[in-house]
Amino acid sequence: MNGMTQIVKKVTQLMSGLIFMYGLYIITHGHLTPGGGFAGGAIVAGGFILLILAYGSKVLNLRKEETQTSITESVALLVIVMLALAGLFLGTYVFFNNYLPQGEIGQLISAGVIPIYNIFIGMEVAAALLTIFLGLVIYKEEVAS
Amino acid sequence: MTVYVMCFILFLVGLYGVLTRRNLIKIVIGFSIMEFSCFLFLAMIGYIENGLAPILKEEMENPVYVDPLPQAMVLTAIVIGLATTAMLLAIAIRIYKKYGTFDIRKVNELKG
Amino acid sequence: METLLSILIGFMIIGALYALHAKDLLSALIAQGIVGYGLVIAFLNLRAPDLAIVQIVVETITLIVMVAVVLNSSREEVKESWNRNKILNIVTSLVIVGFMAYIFAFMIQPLQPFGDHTMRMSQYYTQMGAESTGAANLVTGVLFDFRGYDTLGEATILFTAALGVVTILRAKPKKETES
Amino acid sequence: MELIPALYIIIPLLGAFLIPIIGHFVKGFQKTISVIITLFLVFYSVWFYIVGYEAPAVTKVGGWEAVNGVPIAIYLIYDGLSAFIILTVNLIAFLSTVYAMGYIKRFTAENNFYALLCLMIAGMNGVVLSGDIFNMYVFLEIAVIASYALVAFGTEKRELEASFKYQVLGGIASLLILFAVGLLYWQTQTLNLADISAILQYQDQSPALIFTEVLLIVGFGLKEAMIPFHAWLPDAHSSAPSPISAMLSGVLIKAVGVYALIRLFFNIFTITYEVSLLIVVLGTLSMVIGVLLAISQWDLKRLLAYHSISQMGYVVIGVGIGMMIIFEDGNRTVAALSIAGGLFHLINHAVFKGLLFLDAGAIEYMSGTRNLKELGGLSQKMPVTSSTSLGASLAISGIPPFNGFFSKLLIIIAAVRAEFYLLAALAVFVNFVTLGSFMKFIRYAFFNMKESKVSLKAKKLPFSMKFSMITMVILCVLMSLMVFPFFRDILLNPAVDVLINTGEYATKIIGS
Repeated sequence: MNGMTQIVKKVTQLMSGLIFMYGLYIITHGHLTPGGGFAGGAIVAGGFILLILAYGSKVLNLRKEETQTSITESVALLVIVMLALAGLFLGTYVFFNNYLPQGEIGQLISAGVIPIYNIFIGMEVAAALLTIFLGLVIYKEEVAS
Repeated sequence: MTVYVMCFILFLVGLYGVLTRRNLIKIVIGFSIMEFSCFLFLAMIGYIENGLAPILKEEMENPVYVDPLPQAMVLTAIVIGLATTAMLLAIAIRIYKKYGTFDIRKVNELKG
Repeated sequence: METLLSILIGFMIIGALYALHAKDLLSALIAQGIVGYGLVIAFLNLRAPDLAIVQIVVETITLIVMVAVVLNSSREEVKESWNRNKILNIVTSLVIVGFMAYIFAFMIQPLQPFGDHTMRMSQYYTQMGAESTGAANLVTGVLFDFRGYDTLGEATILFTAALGVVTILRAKPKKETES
Repeated sequence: MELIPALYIIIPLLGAFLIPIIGHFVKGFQKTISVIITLFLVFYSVWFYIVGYEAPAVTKVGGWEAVNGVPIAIYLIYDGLSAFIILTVNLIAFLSTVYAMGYIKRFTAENNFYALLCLMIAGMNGVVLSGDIFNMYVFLEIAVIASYALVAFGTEKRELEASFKYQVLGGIASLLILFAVGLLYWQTQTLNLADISAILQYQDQSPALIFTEVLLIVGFGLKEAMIPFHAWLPDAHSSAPSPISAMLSGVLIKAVGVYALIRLFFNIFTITYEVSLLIVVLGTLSMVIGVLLAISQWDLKRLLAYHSISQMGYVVIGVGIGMMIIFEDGNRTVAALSIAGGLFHLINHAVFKGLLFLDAGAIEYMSGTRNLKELGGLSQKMPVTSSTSLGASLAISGIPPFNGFFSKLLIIIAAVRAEFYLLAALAVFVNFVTLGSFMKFIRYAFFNMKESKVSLKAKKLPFSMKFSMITMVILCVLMSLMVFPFFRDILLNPAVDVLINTGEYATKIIGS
């Protein structure tokens, strides 16, 4: 897949750093400000998509990237399920229990297990959207051409 | 009340689009319009006149918050809508590759 | 507030109708964008910032994917001629939409009007949400703690969709049959 | 150990997430893990019946107790009816997975197949267990999106088209259900099923509630392919790979369609005359028109798909008659009999229809074609498949030693005792038309000796396919024992009691 012109590449280079920063901010501050795992993950995926579109790359490492994203996706989901099940192992027999200390409300480290969920849900959403986009791009390159 | 009726009209416009359009992409567009009207309907149910956005701030005395539950439902439904649209588009491309057209009248090899 | 929203939805309906009848697929996608981003404005007016962020990002990504799909295939719409039965079925669909809208309007009369929604299940989310979950953002508190099981199902749906897209778009569906 | 119903969802989900990771490095891992998971789920669902059942096991996800009477967490309800449906789902899932081990060798991306299958099982278990209407919608979406991808697994021309049409109609149904969930939340301000039923018992039938019920009937009717909404079923079930069409026809339309209708219209909404009449009429229409459409079919899987519609009509009639009697509060034994007949036919249909689709897959695997005209004289070449499909055809057309006969008998007796003579006559008529149609299948596929021009593509049927076909035909005979009182009290009656005393659902769950 061939990339775009030099101008687009330079602009993307400058912007994608900001996009990732903003996405990570939205994910980590999910429990304080509006946003959260879903919105932040989608923004991070948008950043990656921008890079892939601007720079383009050969089908081979696109496919390698796709396997990586689908593996990160499964790992993130496994961690979420383990987090949910951790309540069972801590002897509370409760599924999806918020067992970490809450801390006081306005702070960054405050809402017990929720920020951790946010981070892994963000990872999972970003990896899923990226897998879908890569699936389409690989199909366009390989099968349609 | 007119807001809810117009939201239902948007739902019917989407349903009209899905049932009558012959182009696969138009059907997917009609589909996402139906989804948007469902999200809007759910979000409107939870709205409370001059309520606040459900973000806690310290300096409120006894704040009236908008209902957070429909918002959580809509957030889940938006991602479900994204998942269904992605699946529909994947199949639409493959059908275009095999049948050569997006026109649903030509895409009916199944008979009986 | 209600008049502002109904004007906004009016524009969204016009955008939707144009999207369904546009000749060129790309302009249809742009018109679908009207509806999507109109929804973002509606969410902001309905005091739902979380939804506005998610909707704007998801709408952009859907638009990117749809434009990629359309550019990879054909842009022109299926030819439709303005003959007599086309006007006929437009009239019938208008009648059906009007009738269904009347039934809906009649049906929602006794329900709570727009704006004064009484809370039963979620009044405890707002009251005890802060101290029991510790999250300042109540919607995240509801999403990840009170109804965390829904969010697990939610993440699984995205996982299924990613798997499904990869399965449908794989290049070689069947191994060469050995016999 | 307090029975944890959440395992029904967590175990298949863990399996589905592990498969893409480990299956990437270890070949053959995905087959073994899926079979182990489904086998464990079968034992787990049978274990519930061994341990015995007193009150519904309510799991409050997240440990949130009800705050002064209003439940705020998502409840997982594991009572008699859900246990019965979960037993059906996991039994057919296990047998289809074993069958798929041999059948799916021909396709690439086996990892994705088994992961999507585990996700479909998790989705169906999630729908059956959830006591929260929005949660039911989310898990319904998981099961249905996984089935969209599995229907288009072979990415041939026909499968893509069938999957697209199935997706459009399924999507419309899901959006109608989402709209109905919004309306329900607007009227009752709560999502918990038991709470909704507690509120609705005091409210009278407002027009908004009737509109919501109509939306739900249309939405779940579309999922269950009742007659006016059946357009997608023949395409989707005939072009899917065989273990998947066995799962779709066998359990997906039941766990997602009929179960939701039964749970909502018996336990949640108060039963009204119009709703029960509508359900009985739709059931009769599906029964009669389904079989009439099936006669003229020559493609084997399309014939079986149309028969699914008509057999589901039997289940809906059995349940509809029970609903009608409960509304008129006639004698409850006839209502219990008809609901027992409906549920018994539900599990019977899951087994023999699943077996018929697996036979069709075996025939296609060996001969490469599904058209009855091109088949012929397969009985010597494929002894196992011919005997199992003979058994399954006898079971579906209600011949005594097999289970189909007894469940149809219960429904017809209940219809007669409830003075629905027309329904009983139609049921008997449809039964004989089904018999004729399946005799045509047996004659053309297996005994048409003289012009048997079919050349066998594969040499031998893999053992895993034979294993599940033989177990299923044994099940077809064994399950006819469920008519006798001893087995009925264990298996059928807990489910029937849940449906008969409609009001107790709320008190049992909110009270606990």
